[in-house]
Amino acid sequence: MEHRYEYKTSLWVDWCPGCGNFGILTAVVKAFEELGLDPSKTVIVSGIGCSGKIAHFVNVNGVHTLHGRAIPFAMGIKLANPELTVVVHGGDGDLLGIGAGHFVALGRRNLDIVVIMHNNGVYGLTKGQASPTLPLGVKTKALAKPNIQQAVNPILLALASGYTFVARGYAFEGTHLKNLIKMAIKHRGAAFIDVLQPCVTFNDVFTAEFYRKTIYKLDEDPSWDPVVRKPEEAREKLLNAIERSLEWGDRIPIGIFYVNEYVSTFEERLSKRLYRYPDTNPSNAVIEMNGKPILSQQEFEEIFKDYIVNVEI
Amino acid sequence: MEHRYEYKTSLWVDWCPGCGNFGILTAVVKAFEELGLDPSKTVIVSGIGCSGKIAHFVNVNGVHTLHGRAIPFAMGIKLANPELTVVVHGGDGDLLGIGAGHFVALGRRNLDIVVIMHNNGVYGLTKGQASPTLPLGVKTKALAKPNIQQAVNPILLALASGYTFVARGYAFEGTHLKNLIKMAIKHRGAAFIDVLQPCVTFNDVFTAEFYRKTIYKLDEDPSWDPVVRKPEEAREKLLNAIERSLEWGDRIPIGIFYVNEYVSTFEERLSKRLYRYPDTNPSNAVIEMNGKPILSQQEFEEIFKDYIVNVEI
Amino acid sequence: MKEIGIILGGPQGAGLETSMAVLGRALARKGYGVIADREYFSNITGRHSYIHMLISSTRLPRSLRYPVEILASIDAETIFTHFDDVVEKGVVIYDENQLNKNIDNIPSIEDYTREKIKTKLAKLGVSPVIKNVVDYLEKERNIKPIEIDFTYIIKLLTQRFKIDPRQASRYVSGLIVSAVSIVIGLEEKFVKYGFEQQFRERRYLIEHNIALYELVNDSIARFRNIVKIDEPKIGLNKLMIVTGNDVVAIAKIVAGVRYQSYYPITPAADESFTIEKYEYNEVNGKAVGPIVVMQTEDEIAAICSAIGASLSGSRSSTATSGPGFDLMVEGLSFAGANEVPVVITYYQRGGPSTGQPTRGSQSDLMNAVFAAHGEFTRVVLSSGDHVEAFYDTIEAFNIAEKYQVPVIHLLDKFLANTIASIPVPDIDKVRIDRGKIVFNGPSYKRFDLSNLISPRAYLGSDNIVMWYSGDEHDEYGHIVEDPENRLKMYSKRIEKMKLILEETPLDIKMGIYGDKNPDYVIIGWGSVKGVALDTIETLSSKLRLRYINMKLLWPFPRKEFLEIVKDTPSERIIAVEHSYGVNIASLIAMATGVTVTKKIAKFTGRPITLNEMIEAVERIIFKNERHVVLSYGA
Amino acid sequence: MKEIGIILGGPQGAGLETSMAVLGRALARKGYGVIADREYFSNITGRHSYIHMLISSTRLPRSLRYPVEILASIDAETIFTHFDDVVEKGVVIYDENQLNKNIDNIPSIEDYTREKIKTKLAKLGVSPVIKNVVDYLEKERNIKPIEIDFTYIIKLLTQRFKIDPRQASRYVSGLIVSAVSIVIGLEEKFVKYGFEQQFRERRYLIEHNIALYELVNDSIARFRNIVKIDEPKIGLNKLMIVTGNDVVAIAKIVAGVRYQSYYPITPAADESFTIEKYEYNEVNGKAVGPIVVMQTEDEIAAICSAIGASLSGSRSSTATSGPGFDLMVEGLSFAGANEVPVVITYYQRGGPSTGQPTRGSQSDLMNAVFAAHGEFTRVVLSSGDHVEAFYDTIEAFNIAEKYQVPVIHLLDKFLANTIASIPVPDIDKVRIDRGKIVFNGPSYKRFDLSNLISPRAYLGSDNIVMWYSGDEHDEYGHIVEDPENRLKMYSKRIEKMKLILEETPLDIKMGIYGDKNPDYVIIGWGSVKGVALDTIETLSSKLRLRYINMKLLWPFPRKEFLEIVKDTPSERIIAVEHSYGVNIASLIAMATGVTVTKKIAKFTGRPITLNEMIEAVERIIFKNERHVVLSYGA
Ligand SMILES: Cc1ncc(C[n+]2csc(CCOP(=O)(O)OP(=O)(O)O)c2C)c(N)n1
Ligand SMILES: Cc1ncc(C[n+]2csc(CCOP(=O)(O)OP(=O)(O)O)c2C)c(N)n1
Ligand code: SF4
Ligand code: SF4
Ligand SMILES: [Mg+2]
Ligand SMILES: [Mg+2]
Repeated sequence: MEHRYEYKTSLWVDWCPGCGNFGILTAVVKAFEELGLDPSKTVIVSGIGCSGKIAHFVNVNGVHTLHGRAIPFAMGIKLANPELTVVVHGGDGDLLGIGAGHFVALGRRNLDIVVIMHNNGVYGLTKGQASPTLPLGVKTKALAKPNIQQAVNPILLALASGYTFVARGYAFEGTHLKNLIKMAIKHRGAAFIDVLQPCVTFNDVFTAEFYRKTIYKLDEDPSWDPVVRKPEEAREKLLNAIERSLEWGDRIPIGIFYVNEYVSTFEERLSKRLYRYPDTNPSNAVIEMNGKPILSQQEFEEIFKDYIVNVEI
Repeated sequence: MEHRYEYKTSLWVDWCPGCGNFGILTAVVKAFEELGLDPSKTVIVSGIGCSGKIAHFVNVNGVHTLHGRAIPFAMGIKLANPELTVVVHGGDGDLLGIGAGHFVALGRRNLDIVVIMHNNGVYGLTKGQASPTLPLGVKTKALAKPNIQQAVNPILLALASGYTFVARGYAFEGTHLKNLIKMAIKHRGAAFIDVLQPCVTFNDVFTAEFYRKTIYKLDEDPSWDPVVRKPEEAREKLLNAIERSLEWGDRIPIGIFYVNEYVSTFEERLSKRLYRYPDTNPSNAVIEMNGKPILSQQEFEEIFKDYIVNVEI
Repeated sequence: MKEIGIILGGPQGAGLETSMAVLGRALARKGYGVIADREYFSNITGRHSYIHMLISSTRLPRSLRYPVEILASIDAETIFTHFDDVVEKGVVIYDENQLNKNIDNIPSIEDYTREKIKTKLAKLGVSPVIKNVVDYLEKERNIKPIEIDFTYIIKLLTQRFKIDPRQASRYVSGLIVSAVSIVIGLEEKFVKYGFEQQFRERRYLIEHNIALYELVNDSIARFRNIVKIDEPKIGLNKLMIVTGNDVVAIAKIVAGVRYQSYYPITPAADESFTIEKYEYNEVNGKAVGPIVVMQTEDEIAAICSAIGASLSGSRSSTATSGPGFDLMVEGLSFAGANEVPVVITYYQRGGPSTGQPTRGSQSDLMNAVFAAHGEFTRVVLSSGDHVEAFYDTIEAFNIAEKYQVPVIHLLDKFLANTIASIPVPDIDKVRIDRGKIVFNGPSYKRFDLSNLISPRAYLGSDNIVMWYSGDEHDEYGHIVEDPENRLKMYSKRIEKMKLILEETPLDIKMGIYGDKNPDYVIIGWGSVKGVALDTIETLSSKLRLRYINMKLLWPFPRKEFLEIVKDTPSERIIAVEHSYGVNIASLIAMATGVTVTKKIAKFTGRPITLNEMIEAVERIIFKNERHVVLSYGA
Repeated sequence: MKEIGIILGGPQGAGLETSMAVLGRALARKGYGVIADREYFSNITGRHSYIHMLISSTRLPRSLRYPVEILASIDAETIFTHFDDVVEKGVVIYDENQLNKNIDNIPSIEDYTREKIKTKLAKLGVSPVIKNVVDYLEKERNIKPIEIDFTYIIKLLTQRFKIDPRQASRYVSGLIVSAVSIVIGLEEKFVKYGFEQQFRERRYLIEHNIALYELVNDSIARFRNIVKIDEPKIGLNKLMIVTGNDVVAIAKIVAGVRYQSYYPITPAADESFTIEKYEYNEVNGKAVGPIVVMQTEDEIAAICSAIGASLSGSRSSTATSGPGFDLMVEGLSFAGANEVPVVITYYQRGGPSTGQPTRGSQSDLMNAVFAAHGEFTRVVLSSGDHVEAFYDTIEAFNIAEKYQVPVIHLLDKFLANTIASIPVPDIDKVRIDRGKIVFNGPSYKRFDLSNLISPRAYLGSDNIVMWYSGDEHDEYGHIVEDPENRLKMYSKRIEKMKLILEETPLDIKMGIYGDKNPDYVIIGWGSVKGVALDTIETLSSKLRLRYINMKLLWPFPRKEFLEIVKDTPSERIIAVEHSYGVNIASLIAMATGVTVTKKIAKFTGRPITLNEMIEAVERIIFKNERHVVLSYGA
């Protein structure tokens, strides 16, 4: 019989009552539970922001990193131990503002990690400044003046960057979101989920009420098939996804935009050139024996012979 | 009669003989000349790399900044003095590797500056490592092993980020490139030109010969109209541009992908909320008179009255 | 009483900041001096926050102290957290609906803290339930409990004004203000003034809060004047009530900043918002601005764009705290290499890493002085209080432009978030010095070597073309690797330090207070000033003490420092800092050879209070301790 | 001769690095000691670059000196740049096709340098044309001109082997190697060995270059042995020929690094390429690796991913130089706050900003020691030469893991790019200490406070769950703001420094050389070691000198340092560094109170050579100078 884990820590969750993050937390916990993930083999890597605190609330390994840098931390964790399930949580400011460079770079690598973005349109923890997903001209209550920067489109950016699983969820569509998370975890390659997350304290424009009226599920349309089923379809499916990604306002699609498993993952690429990887990997490779290096003097000289000159006497 | 400037400095240009950068330099100089730009009102802001040195070779103001940071420097320069013509030059590593976050942010702002990317597929000045535009699996001569990261598509990323003028040129199509540069400078808003630039020393895959065979001009097709001529067209033209941006390999399009002048520039947005901007701006606003602040004691107290309490005696 | 200490506590989000502002203005209106520190978690709603305040009838107070006379609590957590901080004969104000609250049923208390409090209560034989704590305070400590039925009063209010019950919570801050005012005997008209100032833009709130005041008054009228504050005799007819963030923002505007970049970060961001509020102003037909206040994508862009704006001729600055400063270091070295005047306002908070984002510290001194590769001139200036911060902010720009160097104005969270009553700044005292600027012709050399300060032209100046490069460059700004040019250019940039040391007046370098023939010299910088001055004053009857408030931290004013301590053996020097290492001592050792061995350190994130500082100094002087670590305060 | 100094010069891209490698191996094969510094511009093709080399028949040389016996030039610029560096009776090798070259027709010379050389030649009455310079050298300086027709020889070669004339230029490096070998009397078989090793993978190049050697020999046979090097008597039968980058890379592999991240930057990147070359190896069926070598998108990702890999249990490191380190500072503070073992190999180059990217410096000491906000333990370790760099690299990982701290291994461009002959490292001397690791059950506390070092588990360890946070945290790693917890956790992290100072053996802290009762003590660190040791040796007949090579720079080994200098008055201590400020003196003052007032500084980006160092020491000791600034070398 399978061992059951407790996927929530006992800490008090200090988000504002009504915050969309609660919905995300529940979905994550549920998804982990249903996948039966081993907490000791699972890592949540989070950035700094209200969203980033989630690492403490889930009872798997948690690495609560620096603002904007969760992706590179996650990359090191995953590359060193490819056996781990690594899930990144970040705010929209975290991932698409200060961390946008890493966000793009992860797409290029198609490393097998999941990125879940808590998209609340604001910098929550610093008290409500406009985040990169807040549209131009919008004035939330925390802003003195309407937003002067355009929004970046997270789905489009993810598609342009090369993510091979791109989806959008909504914090208060629990089951739907939980399913997206499960699929993203099962997906081989870089997965991105843009989660619409009401911030009750600072964002009075993109509220639960707003989303209730505007969101619709992509898979309600039976003809919507975002999955690349043979490599030749990739271009067309990508273009379909891009076209859909432009929808915003009256009707906001949630669900899967694009899935392509025909792109090699970074781990696969590495294993092609790095013998024994990923089975032997940085976290389990033997590097010492009884406090000594694994190489003997003679073996050392053998390996580095190109640097050694035997004096001709 | 118009005053004629000398647009090249007398410095020795220390790029490798045959480098595509020479073509770019010539096109820039020609474009500036034909536009009759006043060198003292023009600024080239460049990053670090072979490409970055261009700031020294053109006889307009040159700010040769930090690796990856030309865009934020340019932003400060332009916002403080919106009268200046500001042109950013950066390498592909500079703009899309370390600087990708700023690249995305500029699109969101649609600030009226031009970004010219010297796209050579390598980190030139550090001796030929793979840059973010080198496709997966390509092994140039400077690489020990085939490239393990996917390429980012600069045109697609620019479109996704919100640039309102997006084009591609080729270093050795001088007149074509010069014309692109002129149009980009005249464009109101953030303009991006991806310039294919052979690196003769490190990139033996994307060579002049390769490009000679593969590039074609978008405007050879009379039906290609990348310009948004009314706001409603924006979506369709964007999707067209995105579709074209996916072309690479046998046939590589150069020319204009997308132009949209219906998006407000950052300067316009600012001027809506900042009275007198851009005519009065950080570089010309009066801040002192005879070594004293412009505010008298009484004026100071008037402006900051919210902080002042008159004691009721 | 001459002075009253108060703690106002409640959950984050309940409006304590508003209470602080209202009360501050109300008290100032009557002519009291006020200072108030705000302590809060890195959290938006629910964690424990509090205001620690001192009101004085005789002066503008400059430090806080424990115990306090009044503990005013919105919630049970406040009582558990602070019951021990109230002086005998003080009062505790609380909501009677909390009486049965057990500490185990308060999830917002951290486990660590809960255990600590439970242990403490257990030792006192008090079970961890509010009513028992209140009982204990009344019986064992002679503290007067003032019980208010918050729920009932607010219900009356919401009914009277037909306020949506979901809005009820926003009145708690006014309730607490009212209660405190009543207890200290502040007349209604002043409280009303406070509300009026605060809610200027939402007039209905003024009306509601005044009604609320009356309801509270009805409820606790019998406690009026129970801890009465004396009539004020400070004698100023105008006061400024500002936080540190505000005073710096205002000073930047006076200084002529026209480009301010920032990426949101506690406790720096509020400065930028205040500047933004005043981004354009007109007075007497005179334009003040426009100021471009730019929220960038990160701190790297913040510093780089600020440098860019400076190159275009703008007075330009950015504001951040530790994590953001770390990201600015490469940009700082560019500014150094290119002799760019730019001001970085650096508010220290608890580190390392994200650390304690909403708590104070002075642990970044060495980072401010030494971070960045390569050698070049930077200036690090610190301010001891709100008044200094005002003038120093302006001086920071003057130094930056006069010497064409980056200036780091090193402040901290204590200053940033502390509200203080200060005299209105004297604008006549302010000078603006933009340094050597030229507008001459075509053969311009930006880095002319004939003088340590090369005349500066702006990008965009007519008929001038110039180059900047982070690479080593010649006089024109073009890359040059020649070793002889390197030697000259590198030296030029560094040797400005001497010039700065020569030309900067003593009062920008340091402030010297207290006895001229001291038994002991206390040395500190920044936020230590107020408490240090109060300490030497308090102890003046038994000890001759002097306080040196170091302001110019880099380049370090070695000569003047040595002059001042020349008659004081180094064992009689005490350094004090909100840090573990008391790093000013290291800087002094390095720059002057003087080894300071007596240290007072505090690094819990909470400010040093007068009571602990006095005790620490006495322990060092009378008990021969060398290193005192303080930790008072929740 | 016992020792010969050589300069090989030519344009960047002409293959001088290859010449250096071939010649180095060839000489080592015969049993000579070699050291060679490579000087080059931040440029890919065309700017002047040169190799400055010393060959010794009696020892493994450790410093360079001017003047040299041989100047071998590929182009005219080399002659103009270095004609003054050749000793009387030395030789100058040049291409006769350059004879008519006028300095004004060499665009690659920087204007500043050109003017300087023209002035110098004018003073000597020599017109700036190669043939006049060569004439001058022959007549006035008794230097033998060795003229070779490069064009002709290479034409013969390309004809013989039907080489595409566009490939001709790649043979210049072999030509120059051949010429030098002939002049110093190195037998053909050794030169052949050098070519064989170098061109192992392109055998045709071996054949061509041997033929080339013969052609050169035909052309200048009459000069064979004209500056003959003595037969070697060093007595080692194996030598390693490595650059600093290589030796560190090799040591990292031996240490067990399994994750190395980097973002390309001079002069650090080559280290990563060497590791990549050995990313997986098998010997005796034993797997060494795999090592993940990761080119990240920037240095922020480099440090953050290295920290991540460390959390997963990998020995993990990154390598960079100043600009990159600046960007790593926030990550460094995270590592400090979370007690993460990670090694940052920091190769200093000329700053500030982009500075002199391909030139050397030691100007980042303070940055390495103090950058980052908040206080925490970091270790800064430096190495004096290639041999030390090998063992210290391994020690850096041991310290990092034993104390769970970030370690900065502070090296520089001089070491990175200098090729040296060293004894083969003794693997038996190497220890690997991974520190306290646990694999125990569910109630694991990553930051257990019961000891300064909390047992470490890796992410992924069975049945263990843990948390990390950049926020202040409790023993489990969860955010906690309680002041008492703060005090304990913050102190714990800092107090490891004491432990490190107690437990680290003296030889990791410092090396002590020379006279036990010295008249003067010279203090330096890193790349100063070789030239300092040669200086004290050279001067030993007239002066009793001691050299202290500081290795553990932070925490500073105060106790041992004071012990060593206790009999030396501070006026008899001389500090030397490749910087303006000689900042080690500041660090010493800060950490020990000892004020070093005598300083030798060089900051042109070129290394301190023996001749200047000797002169500087003499000026200080005999002429009472306090501060000597060196600047020799093009
Ligand atoms: C380098 C750095 N800059 C700034 C901050 C301050 N900061 C903390 S949280 C935050 C933004 C949070 O916004 P977002 O990422 O959208 O997360 P949310 O709180 O909305 O979940 C910022 C800017 C920081 N911690 N580090
Ligand atoms: C912060 C920092 N990291 C690394 C470097 C080293 N560096 C100099 S140029 C360069 C890359 C150049 O590549 P690219 O931007 O494509 O320009 P190119 O030389 O190809 O024109 C790098 C990584 C640097 N100068 N600064
Ligand atoms: S501020 Fe917004 S995002 Fe943060 S916890 Fe509160 S509701 Fe949630
Ligand atoms: S390395 Fe490449 S990009 Fe750089 S100058 Fe040479 S050819 Fe041009
Ligand atoms: Mg957010
Ligand atoms: Mg490039």
